[in-house]
Amino acid sequence: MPILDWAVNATFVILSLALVIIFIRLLKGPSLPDRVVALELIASLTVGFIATHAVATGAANFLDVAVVLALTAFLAAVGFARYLEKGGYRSDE
Amino acid sequence: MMSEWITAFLLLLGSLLMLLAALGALRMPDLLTRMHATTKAGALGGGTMVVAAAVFFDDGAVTARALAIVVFIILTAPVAAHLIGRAGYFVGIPLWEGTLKDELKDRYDPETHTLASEDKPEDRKSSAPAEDRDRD
Amino acid sequence: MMAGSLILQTGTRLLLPLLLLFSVFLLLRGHDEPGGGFIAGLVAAMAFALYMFAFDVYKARAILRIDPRNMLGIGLLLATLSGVPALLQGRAYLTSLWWDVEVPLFGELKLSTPLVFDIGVYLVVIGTVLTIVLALAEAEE
Amino acid sequence: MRLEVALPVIIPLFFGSLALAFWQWRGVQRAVGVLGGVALTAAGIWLLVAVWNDGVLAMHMGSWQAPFGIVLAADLLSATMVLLTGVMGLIVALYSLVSMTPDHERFGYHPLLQLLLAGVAGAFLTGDIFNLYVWIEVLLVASFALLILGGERAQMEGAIKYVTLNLVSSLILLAAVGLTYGLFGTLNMAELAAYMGEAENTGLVTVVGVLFMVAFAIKAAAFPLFFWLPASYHTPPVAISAIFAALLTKVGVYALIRFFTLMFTEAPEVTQNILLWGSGFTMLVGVLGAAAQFEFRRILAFHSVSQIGYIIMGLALHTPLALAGSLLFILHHSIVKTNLFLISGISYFARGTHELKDLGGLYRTHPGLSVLFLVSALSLAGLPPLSGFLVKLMLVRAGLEIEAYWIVAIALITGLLTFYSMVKIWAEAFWKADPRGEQAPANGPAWPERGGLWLLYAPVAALAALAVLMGVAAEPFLQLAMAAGEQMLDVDAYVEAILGGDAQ
Amino acid sequence: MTAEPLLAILVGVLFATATYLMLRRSLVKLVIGLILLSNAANLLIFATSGLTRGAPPLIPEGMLTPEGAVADPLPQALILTAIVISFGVLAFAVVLIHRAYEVVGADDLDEMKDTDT
Amino acid sequence: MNLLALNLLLALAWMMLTGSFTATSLLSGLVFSYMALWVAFNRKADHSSFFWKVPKVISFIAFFIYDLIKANLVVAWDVLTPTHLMKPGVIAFPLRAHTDAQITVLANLISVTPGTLSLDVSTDRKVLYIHAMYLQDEDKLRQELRDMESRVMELID
Amino acid sequence: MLFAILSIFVVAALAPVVHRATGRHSGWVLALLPAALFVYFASFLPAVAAGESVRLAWQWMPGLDVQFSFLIDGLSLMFALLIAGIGVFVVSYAGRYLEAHRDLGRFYVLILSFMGSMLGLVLADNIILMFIFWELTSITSYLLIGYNHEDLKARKAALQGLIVTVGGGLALLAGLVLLGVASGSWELSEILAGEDSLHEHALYLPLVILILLGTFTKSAQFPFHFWLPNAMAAPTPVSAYLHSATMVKAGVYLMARLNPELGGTELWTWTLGLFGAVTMFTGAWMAIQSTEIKKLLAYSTVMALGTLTMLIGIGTPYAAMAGATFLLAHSLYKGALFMLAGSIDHGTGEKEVPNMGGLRRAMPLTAAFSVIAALSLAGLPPLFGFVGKELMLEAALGAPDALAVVLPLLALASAILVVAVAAIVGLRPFFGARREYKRTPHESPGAMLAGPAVLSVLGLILGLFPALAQPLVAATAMSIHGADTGMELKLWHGINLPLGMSLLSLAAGLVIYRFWDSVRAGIGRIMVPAGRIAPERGYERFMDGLVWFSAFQTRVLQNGYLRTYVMVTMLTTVALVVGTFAALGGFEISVRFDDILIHEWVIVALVALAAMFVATTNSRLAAVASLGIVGFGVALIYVFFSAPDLGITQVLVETLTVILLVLVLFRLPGFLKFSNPLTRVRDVIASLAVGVTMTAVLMATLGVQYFPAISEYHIAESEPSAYGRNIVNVILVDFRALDTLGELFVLALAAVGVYAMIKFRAEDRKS
Ligand code: NA
Ligand code: NA
Repeated sequence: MPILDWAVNATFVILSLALVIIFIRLLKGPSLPDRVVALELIASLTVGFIATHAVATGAANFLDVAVVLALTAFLAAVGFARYLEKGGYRSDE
Repeated sequence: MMSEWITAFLLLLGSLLMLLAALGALRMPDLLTRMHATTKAGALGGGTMVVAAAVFFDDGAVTARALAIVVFIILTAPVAAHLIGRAGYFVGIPLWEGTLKDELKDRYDPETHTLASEDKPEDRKSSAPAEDRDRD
Repeated sequence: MMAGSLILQTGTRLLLPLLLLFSVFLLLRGHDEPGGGFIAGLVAAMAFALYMFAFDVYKARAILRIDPRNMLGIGLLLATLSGVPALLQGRAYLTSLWWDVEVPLFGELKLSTPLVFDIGVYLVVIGTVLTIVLALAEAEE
Repeated sequence: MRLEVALPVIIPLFFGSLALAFWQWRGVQRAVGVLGGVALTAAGIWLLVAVWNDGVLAMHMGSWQAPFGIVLAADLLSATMVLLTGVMGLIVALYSLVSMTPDHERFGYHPLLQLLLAGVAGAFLTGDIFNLYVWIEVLLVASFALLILGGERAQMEGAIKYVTLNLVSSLILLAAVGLTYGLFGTLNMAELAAYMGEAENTGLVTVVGVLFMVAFAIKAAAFPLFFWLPASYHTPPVAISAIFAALLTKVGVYALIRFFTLMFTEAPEVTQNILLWGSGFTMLVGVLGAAAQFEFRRILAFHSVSQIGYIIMGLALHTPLALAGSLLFILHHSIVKTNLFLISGISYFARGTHELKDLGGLYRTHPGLSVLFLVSALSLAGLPPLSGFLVKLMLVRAGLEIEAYWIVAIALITGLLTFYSMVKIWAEAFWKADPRGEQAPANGPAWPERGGLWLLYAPVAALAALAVLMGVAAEPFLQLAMAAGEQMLDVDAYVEAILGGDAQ
Repeated sequence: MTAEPLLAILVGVLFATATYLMLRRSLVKLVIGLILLSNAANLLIFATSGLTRGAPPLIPEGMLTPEGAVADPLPQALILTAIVISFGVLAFAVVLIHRAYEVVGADDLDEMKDTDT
Repeated sequence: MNLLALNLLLALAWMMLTGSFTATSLLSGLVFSYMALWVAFNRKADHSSFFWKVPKVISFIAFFIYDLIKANLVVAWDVLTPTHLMKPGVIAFPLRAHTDAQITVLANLISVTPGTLSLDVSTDRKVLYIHAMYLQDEDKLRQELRDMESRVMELID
Repeated sequence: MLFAILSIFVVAALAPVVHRATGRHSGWVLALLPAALFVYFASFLPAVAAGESVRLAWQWMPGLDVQFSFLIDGLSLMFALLIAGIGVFVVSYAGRYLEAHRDLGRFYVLILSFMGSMLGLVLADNIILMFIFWELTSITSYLLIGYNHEDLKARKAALQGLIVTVGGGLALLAGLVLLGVASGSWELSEILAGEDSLHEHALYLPLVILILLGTFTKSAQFPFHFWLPNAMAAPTPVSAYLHSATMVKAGVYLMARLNPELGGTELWTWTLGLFGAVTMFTGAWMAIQSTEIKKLLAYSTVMALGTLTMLIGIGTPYAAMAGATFLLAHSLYKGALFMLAGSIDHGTGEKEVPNMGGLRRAMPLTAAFSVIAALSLAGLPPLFGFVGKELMLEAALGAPDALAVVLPLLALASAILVVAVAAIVGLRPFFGARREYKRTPHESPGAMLAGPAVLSVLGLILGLFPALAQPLVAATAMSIHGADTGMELKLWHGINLPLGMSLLSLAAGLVIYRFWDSVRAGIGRIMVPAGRIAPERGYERFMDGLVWFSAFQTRVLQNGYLRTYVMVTMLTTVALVVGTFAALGGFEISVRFDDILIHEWVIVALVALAAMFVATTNSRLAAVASLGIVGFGVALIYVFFSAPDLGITQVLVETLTVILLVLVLFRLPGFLKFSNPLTRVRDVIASLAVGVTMTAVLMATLGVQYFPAISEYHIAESEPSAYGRNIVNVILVDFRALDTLGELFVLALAAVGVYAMIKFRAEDRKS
């Protein structure tokens, strides 16, 4: 199935690119919320990677990881938000 | 054969949406505008790619899992966006200078964590500037 | 707490039961598919943690009903004792025993000491995470 | 299926869980503390007798034949260590009934103690290198929790160093386990022992062995990896220091003995040399560290380091007599050092301080305690006819028999300096006049009432009696140790007992 | 051999960064270093026992053994145990530095060297 | 809403107890639990509405996904074009919706639809604060939000 | 025999009770024990006199060749009788002398245990058993010297004695074990009877040196003589006596005991001869500089010990006989003099000889016995001391080659000084003008005079009828020499060189006595510089140095900086790994980078970058956030390589960890740049070393697998015999359930610990 192989590889490349880009945002910040937003997106990207990998390898079980990932990413966001509400530093440069 | 084409399409679409979100997060001027990008594109992209997997495997269990993921993303993405957005706003992360208006300004009382529905005249004077808002 | 974010609270009311069910699901199928007591326990614990974030520690303790520290002990007892029946049969500790139970409507269920063990794991993980998280949150109040 | 092999692990696990499940009930906690100690001691005796009669015993967990499952195995070394664990647990549990505050009990002192014992017993019994890592973690985290129980500043500071360095050691251990599996495809000690010789690349295998050595040397507080011990041992309540002194470093030493008599024996010119040098420095550095101290428990802590040197020396000399000496030295040190800590606790109750300069007059006011201290201290210093002399004699003779002169010289010098420290404590805390003046009250506010007093003294007296017994009625100990030493060097018998038997 | 060498390098990087963090004066950096270190150890086990792509050690429903070769399940089980254990220990460590900071009043290890001698 | 959740839960429970996790078992689970709920609740007037609204729910989801896609195209446009056309701002949107469920669904809906992001609800639940990307025509925007609100309100009560 | 020795320790344990029961008569009551022992030992006299030796043995630790075996021959019997006999008077004397002392009960315990140890030492046949008693004498003497333990001087002296004797004891232990290893036997009787001598054995030199270290320290031989007089300073005369005349003779005993086996070599003769002679002179020389009566006696004891060592070294039959005689004579007069010194102290409260005088009327008996004992000390006929002294000078003259010149000269010099000392202690206090005293002088009670009376008079009787002492002395000499000396004790040897030397010493000694005060002053002027370099200074230097060095070492090593500890730990690991590879070789790497997919590169690179960012950022939360990246990245790696369960667990745990960090960190301040650039460079290098090492080791193991993995069994049996299709989970809950069980307890313990940390706070308890 050449088309699928091609698509999968292309997807991997695009996702990798996206990952690099958002990683830059994570490094740049400047504020914690900006970094959390980046982290959130990275979680989604990871979901994407997993889905693609599942297709690439034909092993569906990997999707379970994606399920959990979606959940935990959300919780992390809530945690960070709470941290900010609790009067943590909005920017700790 | 057909399903492969669909899978391929969805995968590429999803990943492009992700890329879009990433670019948005990188290029947008302030927190809230960045979140516009990530919340929407990120959620849809992730969902799309999971659906792609579901189509590819065409198996009940996988479909169930894919569905679970999509539902979960749709349920949580906006909530998370709301939490981070308001938190960021309330700790005084500056808005882009291009911002036209801010009707929420000075209606939040960090001491009591209450948010008023309209301006009370004395709020103007009493409320502290953003810098002093966050303690320790 | 989260200044009672209405949106989060409403979302949580829906998410909590979903996540709990999901965790039980992970627990029960763990022997055959990815999952198992530890993963399931973490998911459940996170569900309660989410509830705590959305509301507050006291509400979280309220829906928990049982103190996580007791849950901890009970889970440990369960796991430790799951190996004892084998001893009573004169076989090595932790040797697994299986019973096929016919449940009306739903067909046969595979009951086994490994399952009991895994449930022990489940409880211990919930107990651990919640003991820590709730204690920390209380310390902040 | 030999039940007695698994009981020493199951019993404390059970009691520990029980205490946690009922943590609100103080009565349950205290009962668990004592009953757990009694049960474990009984199990230890049963196991030792069984091993003495029937040789190496094994229980294949889950009935999975070794090497596919985890096997618990007991030879004389393990069985002896397990019995030691039980006795020490019981002694300290009794002592704690009076010395621990209700707060400590409310926050889990008793279950923590039980689970510490479980981890130690598990580490002594397991025949699987990864399972060893697990048990070491169990006892480690238990010790973490015990170390901070009370929340004093010193405890926190000590704990940070203790936790960090022990965590590093655990991770090195974990890495070494992984590499071993990568090379040999197995985790079973017996099978590894059988495989070792057949690996072509001795260098690589020995490197992995050296990683194990570092990991265990940290646990054992050997030079130059001992820093965590003097930084933390003196900070928690004394009963906790006592059980630490009795068991913690012993696990590291036990593991060293196990690994370098059973498995990594292919390049002795490297491994045993490292051990020999390490033991020498450990003895000296530890004892010199003690000479610089003027706080009762810190002196004891530094001596724990130097005494570990002796035990490793026995391993490095690697003759049956030397190994027997190491084993007896472990028993001796646990008994005596624990007792000294317990005594420091009593003197603390009496005077409210551990500083030698503020102590004094105990010989006048507490003659009984003085005698008990003298017995333990002199035994630690290796004075005949106490336990310390027996083990010193064994190691010295073993060393001279194979012409390892300089290590023997170091051992003897260390003995002299140990004498010096012990005498320092005696002269300052016991002989010197009480700096608070003649008419100062003999006992501080913490001093327990009549009823509780015997719970402080009975354990101390029992241990002192043990120290004397080991020296005076030495022959049975000697025979046990010699048999254990021979057994340690008979690898084939061990392998046969583990891999030969059937899983039931 | 697939990506083991690559992981070997990553393991080295993680060990190095972890060590560097543990050589700082900050408590927080110390504990972060420990977290990295445990990740490094787990990856080391993962790499040393060989990597396999796309063949998780699962047995399809209705079969007795997986079809074809699967990834070695034992190291996975070991790592899983190790992850959980490290989690417990690190949770303790995190709270420990928190309390230490409270009693000492500084995120500075140099304020914490009184207990040694 | 709670009933919908309950329905979902029962379906999942069904799947688990039967031990099969195929689409069919999910579907059957949904159907069975829907029937069960109908049996259980149809005498209670206040809940009966739920049952004739289910079709609406489906159409609603469709509309929602359509919105989501539209939103992304807009964002894409803005992200990819060099100069920022946007005129962002925070507006206070007076709420007519009153139940928790209504407000929550509305807020989330707003967050995933083009150019708008819910920030928070005032403590007295009178106002929803929204960050909008395109305030060129604020009245038009407010009108769209109103429509959405009424959609939600007739779906959930 | 065993019973005899054990009985002492038993009685010692009971002494306080007895004391409380019998009150002021306790001295006499307890003295019955040594008396009984004396009789018991005396019963061996006939056999021993007949040249036999009795050996009795009981099993103890066959595993280490240690047993309760005792050997009774002339030497051991001589000592046993002295210890028991003098013990009788010591105990009864103490009962009265220390009547007022609050701890008389404890004193009995010590003094009796001490006697017991001493007896065991001299009677033991097994060398380890002998050493055991040897050590016991050290510790009991430590407790005796420090008897007035609240006085700092006493504690210091006690410590000094202990360090020196125990230090020597450890050398002795090594020496004895070598002796056992070399001779192949652990029984003195067998070693002495052994056919082949050890002289040629490779271990001869080391074991002789080690054993002599033990005996010299114990017997206060130069340069270890300093501790003994200090030991005199603190305690009572009785214990002082025990030390000077009994305990320290343990060293002499052992040298005499081993002389037949080890003696007869150049090494032995010269070492013992010279050191003995020097000690002899030093003792005498120090004696006349002292003014406190106990010190005078103590130094004269050092002199005696030197004499004995010298005689053993000389090794001729004559010397053996002289040694035996001198040993007996010295014990008699020195015992008397010490107790009399105590009696003067008791009667006047005065210890300084210069302040004494004219006591003969107030203390007639004390005076009489003092004179007799002093004459014996001075070696005047017709006292037994004279017999000993004559033999000693004779033996010195008969020393082999060069020593025959050196030794007599030193002997003569010492003899002169000893005469002066004898006069100072025996005449000075009682004659001349009467002085003023703290107490009005009065005679001591019978209990305190019985001992001196018997001992000094015995010295006179044996002097008049040496034949009485012949059997015991001859037997002793026989043990020392290893064969019968065939000599007769005589009071009168006729006019010969020794007699001349005696007369010369008498005359010169009296002159020195006459001008004692000015002599002292004169010597004082010379000795001031000499004093500084005395061995005692050496001891103090050593102890100070020890304390300083240990403090320094500890400051350096245990410096309190965790990062130092981490650094040392990590670098030790690196060093050992590298060293092992260097020593054994086997470092081969064969890796290929061709089969790696692009996204694998990207993920790994990002994880590495994130880790580096974590390590270098100064934003604490940025660090935590990118720690999350590391976590997700690692999870992805697990997923890419077929470990879904790991992926899930990693994700969950990582998130939880991040949440925990967030929960606890928000009170902590942001990072500060603490370290300066230089330190950071150093740390980077160290970290790189660690990283490279781990990578290298890992790469070396890649592709190396010596044996098939046991997991093949797990894969095959998971479903068939464990009924699970998720093999990893089956391993966790079945194949290796014990691991998981332990893991659970780790979690639970962590939770309990955290809970305690948060809720159980010291500050709360205090408030
Ligand atoms: Na290996
Ligand atoms: Na120790």
